[in-house]
Amino acid sequence: MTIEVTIIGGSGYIGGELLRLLLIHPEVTVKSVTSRRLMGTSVTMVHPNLRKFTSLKFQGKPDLDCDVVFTALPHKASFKIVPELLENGLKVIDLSADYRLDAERYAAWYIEHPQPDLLEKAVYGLPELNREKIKNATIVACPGCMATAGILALYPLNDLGEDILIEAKIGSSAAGAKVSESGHHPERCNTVRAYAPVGHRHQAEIEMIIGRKVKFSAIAIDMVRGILATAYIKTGTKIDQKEVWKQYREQYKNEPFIRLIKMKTGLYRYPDPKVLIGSNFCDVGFEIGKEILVAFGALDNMVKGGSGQATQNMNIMFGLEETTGLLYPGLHPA
Amino acid sequence: MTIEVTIIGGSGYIGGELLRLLLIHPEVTVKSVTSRRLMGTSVTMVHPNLRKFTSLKFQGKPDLDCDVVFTALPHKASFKIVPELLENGLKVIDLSADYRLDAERYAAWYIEHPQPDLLEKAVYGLPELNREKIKNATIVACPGCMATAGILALYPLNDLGEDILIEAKIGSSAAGAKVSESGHHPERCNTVRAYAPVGHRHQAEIEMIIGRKVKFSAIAIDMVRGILATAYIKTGTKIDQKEVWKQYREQYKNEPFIRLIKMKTGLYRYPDPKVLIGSNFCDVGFEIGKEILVAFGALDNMVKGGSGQATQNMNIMFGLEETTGLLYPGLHPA
Amino acid sequence: MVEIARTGECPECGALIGLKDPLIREITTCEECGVTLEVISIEPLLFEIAELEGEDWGE
Repeated sequence: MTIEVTIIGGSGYIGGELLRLLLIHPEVTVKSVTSRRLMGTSVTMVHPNLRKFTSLKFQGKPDLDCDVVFTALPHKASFKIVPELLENGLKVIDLSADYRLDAERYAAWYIEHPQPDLLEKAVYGLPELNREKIKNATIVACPGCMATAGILALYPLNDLGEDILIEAKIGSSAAGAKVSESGHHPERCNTVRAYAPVGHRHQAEIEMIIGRKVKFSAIAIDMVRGILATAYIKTGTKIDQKEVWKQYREQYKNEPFIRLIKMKTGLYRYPDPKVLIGSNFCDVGFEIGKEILVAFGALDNMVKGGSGQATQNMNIMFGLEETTGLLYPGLHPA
Repeated sequence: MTIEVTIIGGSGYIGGELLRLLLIHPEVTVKSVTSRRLMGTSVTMVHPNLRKFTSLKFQGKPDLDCDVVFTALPHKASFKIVPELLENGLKVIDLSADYRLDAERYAAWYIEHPQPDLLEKAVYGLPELNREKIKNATIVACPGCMATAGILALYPLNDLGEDILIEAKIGSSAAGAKVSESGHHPERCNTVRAYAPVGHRHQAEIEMIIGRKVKFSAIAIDMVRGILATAYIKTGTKIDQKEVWKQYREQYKNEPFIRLIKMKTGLYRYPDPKVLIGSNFCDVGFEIGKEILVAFGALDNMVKGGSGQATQNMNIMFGLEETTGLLYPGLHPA
Repeated sequence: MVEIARTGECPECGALIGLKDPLIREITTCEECGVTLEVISIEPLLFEIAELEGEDWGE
């Protein structure tokens, strides 16, 4: 079984990471990669880590004689292409925010969704929660990177109450390849920048999935890859630790890419993206205080928070073993 | 064919990187990992990136019922064990500096070598130059990380003359897992530390292989993984660029892990470890000035400069396709 | 005689721990939460968190 893949929007970091994973995926052939801006340029000019792995050049038009299309475009750009892809009978895995929310939430955060019928068909691409639906989906909307970390940290917990604050610490690669003042090295290095203390759109995804209001804040820190989401849940009473362990174990015991981390010893006692660089794992853990439960979710925003999760969804959609081409340990130290 | 492997000295960064590569190597089973200091402790306590990949614990004694032993011990510690391993009919891949130099050079840089007969048998483990010898070797001495970068940059060049200066810029992981003043984060971050401007032992390896005297200097920079060796060769006259390309191409045209990088455009025009993190490639390149030829060698000190090269040697010694379990693109950005 | 592994519950995190031929006062570690445990009963297999001198870990 060889899955023929086309990537629309391959010049960015997520496009590059998709290529890194798919070019060495045992069941995949990458047929075409598009970039209007860099049409005719070798892919390795923008993704030099892929030298010797591909001689592909960016194309203006995608080769649609394939099995699945990954769309890795800036937000709102997918609206122009996805309908046509689906009409061509192609499966679509979209990495933008365009089809993630339900119609109601989308309207609340943005505008009326321009393609409500498509939005209805789109499946939220979080395998640990939506595996069955993803199997039969024709369009999968991959979750936001911080939403993935926040949701996976919180989802197993029963008594969440109403007072939840999530703060995501995040690396610079999540802002993408486009140069900007905020990404300028002398300004970005060693910053601890509260760039979205309120109103970040990943909040909507988290609220949609865990079914209650949350406060969400994003802080950029001195890291290229990685997210640590810390969720502070007011519990009012001290919760029993073994009960919380049980809830996490029950939810994640068969999940290949979730690891439960709450250790009494060692340097890495709670989830930490430092040991996840380049891997598709999300490390989840917690700690209990007098009137608070702190839950953690750590991942590599480019892999489990992006291209790795998209590949995991592809594996599920095509009936492959879900870990195919994804079972890599993180680099340590790195 | 399954190769049964034992790692002696598995608690350091090189030991951890060997495990990262060997635990997902399609033809290898890791039978035992030793660490006297951490005997009985789970390997994942020290290598948390390997959680879910192994349940091995560190052993005090190595399990010698295997095919090959990797020795990743501090320098001079291999002397105590290697003879016994060889007598047991085992193949040994040593990552220390104990068997790298010829007797004469070893005496010049250190003391009389305590095991001259063994030193004689040891093969210098640089596949690009020693492939045939490595095939039949029972003991392979893996080169130093900076030596690897310096040698691969210079080796193809014919008219090297007598005036060669090599400066290696190197990351903190090369200093190992042991804590120290020099490795203390507030001191190590953002440093540009000339820690060995003269007299570094990797100079001896480079001189041995390219057969002439060199000046060698090592500078620690703000990086965890990576080496860039810049070699400045006084040529006296302007050399023809095509001639130099030809020399590199002839030497490396069939090498799976060498890439020639000298580009007129793009951000990565010369070799740069930035795009090699986690990969076994050595990127080689050059530039020509009026009276000088500058040659470059870039690699990840933990992979091509250490555990990856050791694995590459294992593949050769056991007749496997040389790239088995090693063909991973570097992470970018990371 | 096949060594039967007895299982008991980690008092810290509730994980199941298997020990072949456990001894009273034997020290072991829970793989899931890394806590050091002491065997306090064989039949049933019961553990107690072993007292360790405080380890300096914080920043």
